[in-house]
Amino acid sequence: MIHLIKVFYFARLKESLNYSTEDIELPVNVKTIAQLKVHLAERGETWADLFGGQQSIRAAINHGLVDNDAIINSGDEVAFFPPVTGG
Amino acid sequence: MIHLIKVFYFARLKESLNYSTEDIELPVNVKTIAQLKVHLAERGETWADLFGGQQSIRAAINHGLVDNDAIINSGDEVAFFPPVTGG
Amino acid sequence: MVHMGVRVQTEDFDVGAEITAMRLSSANIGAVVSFVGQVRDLNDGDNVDSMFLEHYPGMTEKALAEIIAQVKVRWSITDALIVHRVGELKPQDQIVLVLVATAHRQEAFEACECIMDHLKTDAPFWKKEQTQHGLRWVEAKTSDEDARHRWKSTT
Amino acid sequence: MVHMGVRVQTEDFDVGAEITAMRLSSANIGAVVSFVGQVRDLNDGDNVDSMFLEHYPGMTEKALAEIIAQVKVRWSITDALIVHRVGELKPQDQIVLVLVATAHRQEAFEACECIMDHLKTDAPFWKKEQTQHGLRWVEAKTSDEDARHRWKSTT
Repeated sequence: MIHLIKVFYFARLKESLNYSTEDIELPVNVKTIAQLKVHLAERGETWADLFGGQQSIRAAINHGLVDNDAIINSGDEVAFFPPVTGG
Repeated sequence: MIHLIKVFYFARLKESLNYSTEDIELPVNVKTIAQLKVHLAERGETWADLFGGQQSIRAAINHGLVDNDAIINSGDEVAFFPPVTGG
Repeated sequence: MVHMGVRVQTEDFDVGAEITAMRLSSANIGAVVSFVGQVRDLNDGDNVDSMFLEHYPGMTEKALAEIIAQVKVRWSITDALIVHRVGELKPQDQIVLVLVATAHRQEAFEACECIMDHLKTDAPFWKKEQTQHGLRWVEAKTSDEDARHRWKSTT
Repeated sequence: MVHMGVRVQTEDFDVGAEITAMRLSSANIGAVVSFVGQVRDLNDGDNVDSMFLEHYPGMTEKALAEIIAQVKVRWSITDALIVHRVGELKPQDQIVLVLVATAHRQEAFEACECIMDHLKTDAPFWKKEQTQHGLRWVEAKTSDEDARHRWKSTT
Protein backbone atom coordinates (compact mmCIF):
# COMPACT_ATOMS: atom_id res chain seq x y z
CA MET A 1 0.00 0.00 0.00
CA ILE A 2 1.41 3.36 -1.06
CA HIS A 3 1.09 6.35 1.27
CA LEU A 4 1.32 9.39 -0.95
CA ILE A 5 1.21 12.89 0.55
CA LYS A 6 1.66 16.40 -0.78
CA VAL A 7 4.24 18.59 0.97
CA PHE A 8 4.55 22.37 0.82
CA TYR A 9 7.47 24.53 1.98
CA PHE A 10 7.15 28.22 2.73
CA ALA A 11 9.26 31.35 3.25
CA ARG A 12 12.88 30.69 4.23
CA LEU A 13 12.46 26.93 3.70
CA LYS A 14 11.15 27.38 0.18
CA GLU A 15 14.10 29.61 -0.66
CA SER A 16 16.70 27.27 0.81
CA LEU A 17 15.26 24.21 -0.97
CA ASN A 18 14.54 26.21 -4.11
CA TYR A 19 11.13 24.67 -4.57
CA SER A 20 7.80 24.95 -2.87
CA THR A 21 5.96 21.65 -3.23
CA GLU A 22 6.46 17.97 -3.96
CA ASP A 23 4.68 14.64 -3.69
CA ILE A 24 6.28 12.26 -1.23
CA GLU A 25 5.72 8.54 -0.84
CA LEU A 26 5.92 7.89 2.89
CA PRO A 27 8.17 5.00 3.99
CA VAL A 28 6.29 2.58 6.26
CA ASN A 29 8.18 3.75 9.36
CA VAL A 30 7.18 7.42 8.83
CA LYS A 31 3.88 8.05 10.56
CA THR A 32 4.30 11.39 12.37
CA ILE A 33 5.53 14.90 11.62
CA ALA A 34 8.64 14.23 13.75
CA GLN A 35 9.41 11.08 11.73
CA LEU A 36 8.89 12.92 8.46
CA LYS A 37 11.34 15.59 9.57
CA VAL A 38 13.98 12.92 10.29
CA HIS A 39 13.25 11.36 6.90
CA LEU A 40 13.70 14.70 5.13
CA ALA A 41 16.86 15.53 7.11
CA GLU A 42 18.50 12.42 5.61
CA ARG A 43 18.28 13.87 2.10
CA GLY A 44 21.51 15.88 2.36
CA GLU A 45 23.23 18.84 3.94
CA THR A 46 20.63 21.55 3.17
CA TRP A 47 17.86 19.26 4.39
CA ALA A 48 19.74 18.23 7.51
CA ASP A 49 20.33 21.89 8.25
CA LEU A 50 16.61 22.69 7.98
CA PHE A 51 15.01 19.57 9.46
CA GLY A 52 17.78 18.24 11.71
CA GLY A 53 16.34 19.91 14.76
CA GLN A 54 18.57 22.98 15.03
CA GLN A 55 15.97 25.27 13.49
CA SER A 56 12.48 26.05 14.66
CA ILE A 57 10.15 24.59 12.03
CA ARG A 58 6.38 24.56 12.35
CA ALA A 59 4.11 22.12 10.57
CA ALA A 60 0.51 21.99 9.35
CA ILE A 61 -1.61 19.07 8.17
CA ASN A 62 -4.55 19.89 5.91
CA HIS A 63 -4.32 23.61 6.73
CA GLY A 64 -4.25 23.19 10.52
CA LEU A 65 -1.23 23.80 12.76
CA VAL A 66 0.01 20.55 14.34
CA ASP A 67 2.65 19.36 16.80
CA ASN A 68 5.55 17.03 16.13
CA ASP A 69 3.59 13.96 17.21
CA ALA A 70 0.68 14.54 14.82
CA ILE A 71 -0.16 11.48 12.65
CA ILE A 72 0.13 11.81 8.87
CA ASN A 73 -2.42 9.97 6.76
CA SER A 74 -2.32 9.04 3.11
CA GLY A 75 -3.53 11.92 0.94
CA ASP A 76 -2.74 14.58 3.53
CA GLU A 77 -1.44 18.02 2.63
CA VAL A 78 1.56 18.63 4.88
CA ALA A 79 3.32 21.99 5.15
CA PHE A 80 6.59 23.07 6.78
CA PHE A 81 7.46 26.68 7.53
CA PRO A 82 9.33 28.98 9.93
CA PRO A 83 7.52 30.63 12.87
CA VAL A 84 5.00 33.06 11.42
CA THR A 85 5.48 36.83 11.33
CA GLY A 86 2.23 38.39 10.11
CA GLY A 87 0.17 41.22 11.52
CA MET B 1 -13.90 91.06 53.03
CA ILE B 2 -16.39 89.56 50.56
CA HIS B 3 -15.83 86.08 49.18
CA LEU B 4 -17.72 85.96 45.91
CA ILE B 5 -17.82 82.80 43.82
CA LYS B 6 -19.61 81.69 40.67
CA VAL B 7 -21.62 78.45 40.89
CA PHE B 8 -22.87 76.30 38.02
CA TYR B 9 -25.41 73.49 38.15
CA PHE B 10 -25.70 70.81 35.48
CA ALA B 11 -28.06 68.12 34.20
CA ARG B 12 -30.64 66.90 36.74
CA LEU B 13 -29.59 69.61 39.24
CA LYS B 14 -30.07 72.39 36.73
CA GLU B 15 -33.54 71.07 35.90
CA SER B 16 -34.62 70.70 39.52
CA LEU B 17 -33.39 74.19 40.45
CA ASN B 18 -34.60 75.66 37.19
CA TYR B 19 -31.48 77.70 36.68
CA SER B 20 -27.90 76.94 35.77
CA THR B 21 -25.68 79.58 37.36
CA GLU B 22 -25.54 82.18 40.11
CA ASP B 23 -23.08 84.32 42.04
CA ILE B 24 -22.83 83.42 45.72
CA GLU B 25 -21.29 85.41 48.53
CA LEU B 26 -19.70 82.81 50.80
CA PRO B 27 -20.46 83.11 54.54
CA VAL B 28 -17.28 83.19 56.61
CA ASN B 29 -17.87 79.68 57.93
CA VAL B 30 -18.11 78.17 54.42
CA LYS B 31 -14.64 77.19 53.28
CA THR B 32 -15.02 73.74 51.67
CA ILE B 33 -17.26 71.99 49.17
CA ALA B 34 -18.88 70.03 52.02
CA GLN B 35 -19.67 73.26 53.87
CA LEU B 36 -21.05 74.87 50.71
CA LYS B 37 -23.37 71.86 50.23
CA VAL B 38 -24.69 72.26 53.77
CA HIS B 39 -25.15 75.97 53.15
CA LEU B 40 -27.12 75.32 49.93
CA ALA B 41 -29.22 72.58 51.57
CA GLU B 42 -30.52 75.18 54.02
CA ARG B 43 -32.20 77.13 51.21
CA GLY B 44 -35.37 75.00 51.18
CA GLU B 45 -36.90 71.67 50.32
CA THR B 46 -35.61 71.30 46.74
CA TRP B 47 -32.14 72.32 47.87
CA ALA B 48 -32.18 70.02 50.89
CA ASP B 49 -33.26 67.19 48.64
CA LEU B 50 -30.34 67.78 46.28
CA PHE B 51 -27.56 68.79 48.66
CA GLY B 52 -28.66 67.19 51.94
CA GLY B 53 -26.48 64.16 51.40
CA GLN B 54 -29.06 61.69 50.09
CA GLN B 55 -28.02 62.13 46.48
CA SER B 56 -24.67 61.56 44.86
CA ILE B 57 -23.44 64.98 43.81
CA ARG B 58 -20.01 65.62 42.34
CA ALA B 59 -18.20 68.94 42.43
CA ALA B 60 -15.59 70.79 40.41
CA ILE B 61 -13.55 73.88 41.21
CA ASN B 62 -12.16 75.86 38.29
CA HIS B 63 -12.89 73.00 35.86
CA GLY B 64 -11.21 70.28 37.92
CA LEU B 65 -13.04 67.48 39.79
CA VAL B 66 -12.65 67.85 43.55
CA ASP B 67 -13.59 66.04 46.75
CA ASN B 68 -15.83 67.25 49.55
CA ASP B 69 -12.92 68.64 51.55
CA ALA B 70 -11.58 70.84 48.75
CA ILE B 71 -11.05 74.47 49.75
CA ILE B 72 -13.02 77.18 47.93
CA ASN B 73 -11.28 80.49 47.29
CA SER B 74 -12.71 83.85 46.42
CA GLY B 75 -13.31 84.15 42.68
CA ASP B 76 -13.50 80.39 42.12
CA GLU B 77 -15.83 78.80 39.60
CA VAL B 78 -17.61 76.01 41.45
CA ALA B 79 -19.84 73.44 39.75
CA PHE B 80 -22.22 70.78 41.07
CA PHE B 81 -23.53 67.89 38.99
CA PRO B 82 -24.67 64.26 39.09
CA PRO B 83 -22.23 61.39 38.36
CA VAL B 84 -21.23 61.70 34.70
CA THR B 85 -22.58 59.47 31.93
CA GLY B 86 -20.65 60.24 28.75
CA GLY B 87 -18.91 57.98 26.28
CA MET C 1 -0.17 70.00 25.37
CA VAL C 2 -2.86 72.69 25.29
CA HIS C 3 -5.97 70.58 24.69
CA MET C 4 -4.23 68.99 21.74
CA GLY C 5 -6.08 65.99 20.38
CA VAL C 6 -9.40 66.84 22.08
CA ARG C 7 -12.56 67.97 20.33
CA VAL C 8 -16.09 68.45 21.70
CA GLN C 9 -18.58 69.09 18.94
CA THR C 10 -22.18 68.74 17.79
CA GLU C 11 -21.12 67.67 14.27
CA ASP C 12 -20.46 64.08 13.30
CA PHE C 13 -16.88 62.88 12.72
CA ASP C 14 -15.20 60.87 9.97
CA VAL C 15 -13.51 57.92 11.68
CA GLY C 16 -11.66 56.78 8.55
CA ALA C 17 -10.20 60.23 7.87
CA GLU C 18 -9.10 60.58 11.51
CA ILE C 19 -7.40 57.17 11.63
CA THR C 20 -5.64 57.71 8.31
CA ALA C 21 -4.44 61.21 9.20
CA MET C 22 -2.99 59.97 12.48
CA ARG C 23 -1.45 56.86 10.93
CA LEU C 24 0.29 58.83 8.17
CA SER C 25 1.60 61.48 10.59
CA SER C 26 4.63 59.30 11.46
CA ALA C 27 6.41 56.32 9.90
CA ASN C 28 7.25 55.25 13.44
CA ILE C 29 3.62 54.33 14.03
CA GLY C 30 2.98 50.59 13.76
CA ALA C 31 -0.45 50.39 15.38
CA VAL C 32 -3.56 52.55 15.54
CA VAL C 33 -6.35 51.38 17.83
CA SER C 34 -9.68 53.13 17.60
CA PHE C 35 -12.83 53.04 19.68
CA VAL C 36 -16.12 54.22 18.19
CA GLY C 37 -19.17 54.44 20.42
CA GLN C 38 -22.60 54.52 18.87
CA VAL C 39 -25.98 55.30 20.42
CA ARG C 40 -27.86 52.06 21.01
CA ASP C 41 -31.61 51.81 20.40
CA LEU C 42 -32.07 50.09 23.76
CA ASN C 43 -30.97 51.08 27.28
CA ASP C 44 -32.04 49.44 30.56
CA GLY C 45 -34.69 47.52 28.65
CA ASP C 46 -36.38 50.55 27.08
CA ASN C 47 -36.37 51.70 23.48
CA VAL C 48 -34.42 54.91 23.05
CA ASP C 49 -35.83 57.29 20.44
CA SER C 50 -33.18 59.98 20.89
CA MET C 51 -30.86 61.40 23.51
CA PHE C 52 -29.45 64.75 24.46
CA LEU C 53 -25.86 65.06 25.62
CA GLU C 54 -25.21 67.96 27.96
CA HIS C 55 -21.68 68.90 29.00
CA TYR C 56 -19.71 71.51 30.93
CA PRO C 57 -17.95 73.69 28.35
CA GLY C 58 -14.43 74.49 29.44
CA MET C 59 -14.18 71.70 31.98
CA THR C 60 -14.94 69.03 29.39
CA GLU C 61 -11.98 69.93 27.19
CA LYS C 62 -9.72 70.19 30.22
CA ALA C 63 -10.82 66.84 31.63
CA LEU C 64 -10.29 65.06 28.31
CA ALA C 65 -6.87 66.66 27.81
CA GLU C 66 -5.87 65.55 31.30
CA ILE C 67 -6.92 61.97 30.56
CA ILE C 68 -4.69 61.96 27.48
CA ALA C 69 -1.83 63.55 29.43
CA GLN C 70 -2.05 60.85 32.12
CA VAL C 71 -2.09 58.08 29.53
CA LYS C 72 0.96 59.57 27.80
CA VAL C 73 2.89 59.33 31.06
CA ARG C 74 2.12 55.66 31.43
CA TRP C 75 2.48 54.34 27.88
CA SER C 76 4.78 55.22 25.01
CA ILE C 77 2.29 56.89 22.70
CA THR C 78 2.98 58.69 19.44
CA ASP C 79 -0.43 60.36 19.26
CA ALA C 80 -3.91 60.26 20.77
CA LEU C 81 -7.23 61.88 19.96
CA ILE C 82 -10.63 62.12 21.65
CA VAL C 83 -13.66 63.42 19.75
CA HIS C 84 -16.91 63.56 21.75
CA ARG C 85 -20.22 64.75 20.42
CA VAL C 86 -22.77 66.76 22.39
CA GLY C 87 -26.36 67.83 21.75
CA GLU C 88 -29.13 65.79 20.16
CA LEU C 89 -28.25 62.25 19.01
CA LYS C 90 -30.29 59.39 17.53
CA PRO C 91 -29.76 55.63 17.76
CA GLN C 92 -26.81 54.56 15.58
CA ASP C 93 -25.32 58.04 15.62
CA GLN C 94 -21.64 58.07 16.49
CA ILE C 95 -21.11 59.52 19.95
CA VAL C 96 -17.40 59.21 20.75
CA LEU C 97 -14.12 58.43 19.02
CA VAL C 98 -10.86 57.58 20.76
CA LEU C 99 -7.70 56.98 18.74
CA VAL C 100 -4.27 55.95 19.98
CA ALA C 101 -1.20 55.48 17.76
CA THR C 102 1.91 53.68 19.00
CA ALA C 103 4.93 51.81 17.70
CA HIS C 104 3.72 48.52 19.24
CA ARG C 105 0.20 47.16 19.46
CA GLN C 106 -0.22 46.29 23.15
CA GLU C 107 0.35 49.88 24.27
CA ALA C 108 -2.25 51.16 21.81
CA PHE C 109 -4.90 48.72 23.06
CA GLU C 110 -4.24 49.44 26.74
CA ALA C 111 -4.04 53.21 26.37
CA CYS C 112 -7.21 53.40 24.27
CA GLU C 113 -9.19 51.31 26.77
CA CYS C 114 -7.78 53.31 29.68
CA ILE C 115 -8.87 56.57 28.02
CA MET C 116 -12.41 55.23 27.55
CA ASP C 117 -12.61 54.02 31.16
CA HIS C 118 -11.53 57.41 32.50
CA LEU C 119 -13.77 59.29 30.07
CA LYS C 120 -16.75 57.37 31.48
CA THR C 121 -16.12 58.60 35.05
CA ASP C 122 -14.10 61.82 34.82
CA ALA C 123 -15.47 63.84 31.90
CA PRO C 124 -18.52 66.06 32.53
CA PHE C 125 -21.09 64.65 30.10
CA TRP C 126 -24.67 63.77 30.99
CA LYS C 127 -27.11 61.81 28.84
CA LYS C 128 -30.83 62.42 28.81
CA GLU C 129 -32.85 59.83 26.93
CA GLN C 130 -36.22 60.06 25.20
CA THR C 131 -37.83 56.63 25.65
CA GLN C 132 -41.35 55.27 25.27
CA HIS C 133 -41.83 56.22 28.95
CA GLY C 134 -40.73 59.83 28.45
CA LEU C 135 -37.54 61.76 29.18
CA ARG C 136 -35.07 60.46 31.76
CA TRP C 137 -31.50 61.14 32.85
CA VAL C 138 -29.19 58.17 32.39
CA GLU C 139 -27.85 56.91 35.70
CA ALA C 140 -24.10 56.40 36.13
CA LYS C 141 -23.00 52.76 36.36
CA THR C 142 -20.91 51.37 39.18
CA SER C 143 -19.33 49.09 36.56
CA ASP C 144 -17.78 52.21 35.03
CA GLU C 145 -16.23 53.15 38.37
CA ASP C 146 -14.89 49.62 38.67
CA ALA C 147 -13.44 49.73 35.15
CA ARG C 148 -11.62 52.95 35.94
CA HIS C 149 -10.13 51.59 39.14
CA ARG C 150 -8.61 48.64 37.29
CA TRP C 151 -5.91 50.97 35.97
CA LYS C 152 -4.90 52.11 39.44
CA SER C 153 -4.07 48.72 40.92
CA THR C 154 -1.39 48.02 38.31
CA THR C 155 0.39 51.37 38.26
CA MET D 1 -19.29 30.49 9.83
CA VAL D 2 -17.57 29.67 6.54
CA HIS D 3 -14.64 32.11 6.57
CA MET D 4 -17.11 34.90 7.23
CA GLY D 5 -15.40 38.13 8.20
CA VAL D 6 -11.98 37.11 6.85
CA ARG D 7 -10.24 38.56 3.80
CA VAL D 8 -6.70 38.05 2.52
CA GLN D 9 -5.88 40.41 -0.32
CA THR D 10 -3.16 42.36 -2.12
CA GLU D 11 -5.37 45.47 -2.40
CA ASP D 12 -5.54 48.17 0.26
CA PHE D 13 -8.62 48.47 2.47
CA ASP D 14 -10.82 51.38 3.55
CA VAL D 15 -10.86 51.36 7.35
CA GLY D 16 -13.57 54.02 7.63
CA ALA D 17 -15.93 52.21 5.28
CA GLU D 18 -15.39 48.92 7.12
CA ILE D 19 -16.02 50.40 10.57
CA THR D 20 -19.12 52.27 9.42
CA ALA D 21 -20.60 49.26 7.62
CA MET D 22 -20.13 47.07 10.68
CA ARG D 23 -21.42 49.74 13.08
CA LEU D 24 -24.59 50.34 11.07
CA SER D 25 -25.31 46.62 10.67
CA SER D 26 -27.07 46.50 14.07
CA ALA D 27 -28.59 49.03 16.48
CA ASN D 28 -27.54 46.67 19.26
CA ILE D 29 -23.89 47.59 18.66
CA GLY D 30 -22.59 50.11 21.18
CA ALA D 31 -18.85 49.77 20.57
CA VAL D 32 -16.58 49.13 17.61
CA VAL D 33 -12.89 48.65 18.34
CA SER D 34 -10.50 48.60 15.40
CA PHE D 35 -6.84 47.78 15.04
CA VAL D 36 -4.91 49.03 12.02
CA GLY D 37 -1.34 47.87 11.53
CA GLN D 38 0.96 49.84 9.29
CA VAL D 39 4.40 48.99 7.92
CA ARG D 40 7.06 50.87 9.89
CA ASP D 41 10.10 52.36 8.21
CA LEU D 42 12.37 50.86 10.86
CA ASN D 43 12.70 47.30 12.18
CA ASP D 44 15.44 45.94 14.46
CA GLY D 45 17.33 49.19 13.95
CA ASP D 46 17.43 49.03 10.15
CA ASN D 47 15.59 51.17 7.62
CA VAL D 48 12.96 49.17 5.76
CA ASP D 49 12.51 50.16 2.11
CA SER D 50 9.80 47.63 1.37
CA MET D 51 8.57 44.22 2.43
CA PHE D 52 6.98 41.20 0.86
CA LEU D 53 4.29 39.27 2.69
CA GLU D 54 4.09 35.60 1.77
CA HIS D 55 1.26 33.42 3.01
CA TYR D 56 -0.21 29.93 2.71
CA PRO D 57 -3.39 30.25 0.63
CA GLY D 58 -6.16 28.10 2.00
CA MET D 59 -4.62 27.68 5.43
CA THR D 60 -4.48 31.44 6.02
CA GLU D 61 -8.22 31.94 5.62
CA LYS D 62 -8.94 28.87 7.75
CA ALA D 63 -6.57 29.98 10.53
CA LEU D 64 -8.08 33.48 10.66
CA ALA D 65 -11.65 32.13 10.65
CA GLU D 66 -10.73 29.81 13.54
CA ILE D 67 -9.31 32.73 15.53
CA ILE D 68 -12.60 34.60 15.12
CA ALA D 69 -14.60 31.49 16.00
CA GLN D 70 -12.62 31.02 19.23
CA VAL D 71 -13.07 34.65 20.19
CA LYS D 72 -16.82 34.41 19.58
CA VAL D 73 -17.02 31.56 22.08
CA ARG D 74 -15.34 33.59 24.78
CA TRP D 75 -16.89 37.04 24.37
CA SER D 76 -20.34 38.22 23.39
CA ILE D 77 -19.57 39.65 19.97
CA THR D 78 -22.00 40.99 17.40
CA ASP D 79 -19.51 40.96 14.53
CA ALA D 80 -15.81 40.65 13.78
CA LEU D 81 -13.64 41.12 10.70
CA ILE D 82 -10.02 40.46 9.79
CA VAL D 83 -8.50 41.91 6.62
CA HIS D 84 -4.85 41.04 5.99
CA ARG D 85 -2.81 42.17 3.03
CA VAL D 86 -0.20 40.06 1.25
CA GLY D 87 2.39 40.79 -1.43
CA GLU D 88 4.59 43.87 -1.76
CA LEU D 89 4.15 46.62 0.85
CA LYS D 90 5.95 49.90 1.54
CA PRO D 91 6.45 51.79 4.82
CA GLN D 92 3.18 53.40 5.95
CA ASP D 93 1.09 50.99 3.90
CA GLN D 94 -1.74 49.44 5.87
CA ILE D 95 -1.03 45.77 6.52
CA VAL D 96 -3.84 44.44 8.73
CA LEU D 97 -7.27 45.49 9.98
CA VAL D 98 -9.14 43.84 12.85
CA LEU D 99 -12.64 45.02 13.78
CA VAL D 100 -14.83 43.86 16.64
CA ALA D 101 -18.34 45.14 17.34
CA THR D 102 -20.10 44.49 20.65
CA ALA D 103 -22.85 45.89 22.85
CA HIS D 104 -20.35 46.88 25.58
CA ARG D 105 -16.88 48.31 25.21
CA GLN D 106 -14.71 46.02 27.35
CA GLU D 107 -15.57 42.95 25.31
CA ALA D 108 -14.68 44.73 22.07
CA PHE D 109 -11.25 45.79 23.39
CA GLU D 110 -10.40 42.36 24.76
CA ALA D 111 -11.62 40.40 21.74
CA CYS D 112 -9.82 42.68 19.28
CA GLU D 113 -6.53 42.42 21.16
CA CYS D 114 -6.96 38.64 21.53
CA ILE D 115 -7.49 38.29 17.77
CA MET D 116 -4.31 40.28 17.06
CA ASP D 117 -2.27 38.22 19.54
CA HIS D 118 -3.40 34.95 17.97
CA LEU D 119 -2.96 36.29 14.44
CA LYS D 120 0.68 37.01 15.27
CA THR D 121 1.41 33.38 16.21
CA ASP D 122 -1.18 31.20 14.46
CA ALA D 123 -1.73 32.63 10.98
CA PRO D 124 0.69 31.58 8.21
CA PHE D 125 2.19 34.89 7.10
CA TRP D 126 5.89 35.57 6.63
CA LYS D 127 7.52 38.95 6.14
CA LYS D 128 10.62 39.50 4.04
CA GLU D 129 12.16 42.95 4.33
CA GLN D 130 14.29 44.94 1.94
CA THR D 131 16.67 46.97 4.12
CA GLN D 132 19.89 48.87 3.47
CA HIS D 133 21.69 45.58 4.19
CA GLY D 134 19.68 43.60 1.63
CA LEU D 135 16.78 41.18 1.84
CA ARG D 136 16.02 39.35 5.08
CA TRP D 137 13.24 37.27 6.58
CA VAL D 138 11.74 38.79 9.68
CA GLU D 139 12.30 36.63 12.75
CA ALA D 140 9.36 35.71 14.97
CA LYS D 141 9.35 37.38 18.39
CA THR D 142 9.08 35.49 21.66
CA SER D 143 7.08 38.47 22.93
CA ASP D 144 4.34 37.49 20.47
CA GLU D 145 4.24 33.96 21.92
CA ASP D 146 4.01 35.48 25.39
CA ALA D 147 1.19 37.80 24.33
CA ARG D 148 -0.78 34.88 22.96
CA HIS D 149 -0.37 32.83 26.13
CA ARG D 150 -1.83 35.63 28.26
CA TRP D 151 -5.27 34.67 27.01
CA LYS D 152 -4.89 31.06 28.12
CA SER D 153 -4.23 31.69 31.81
CA THR D 154 -7.52 33.47 32.33
CA THR D 155 -9.84 31.12 30.45
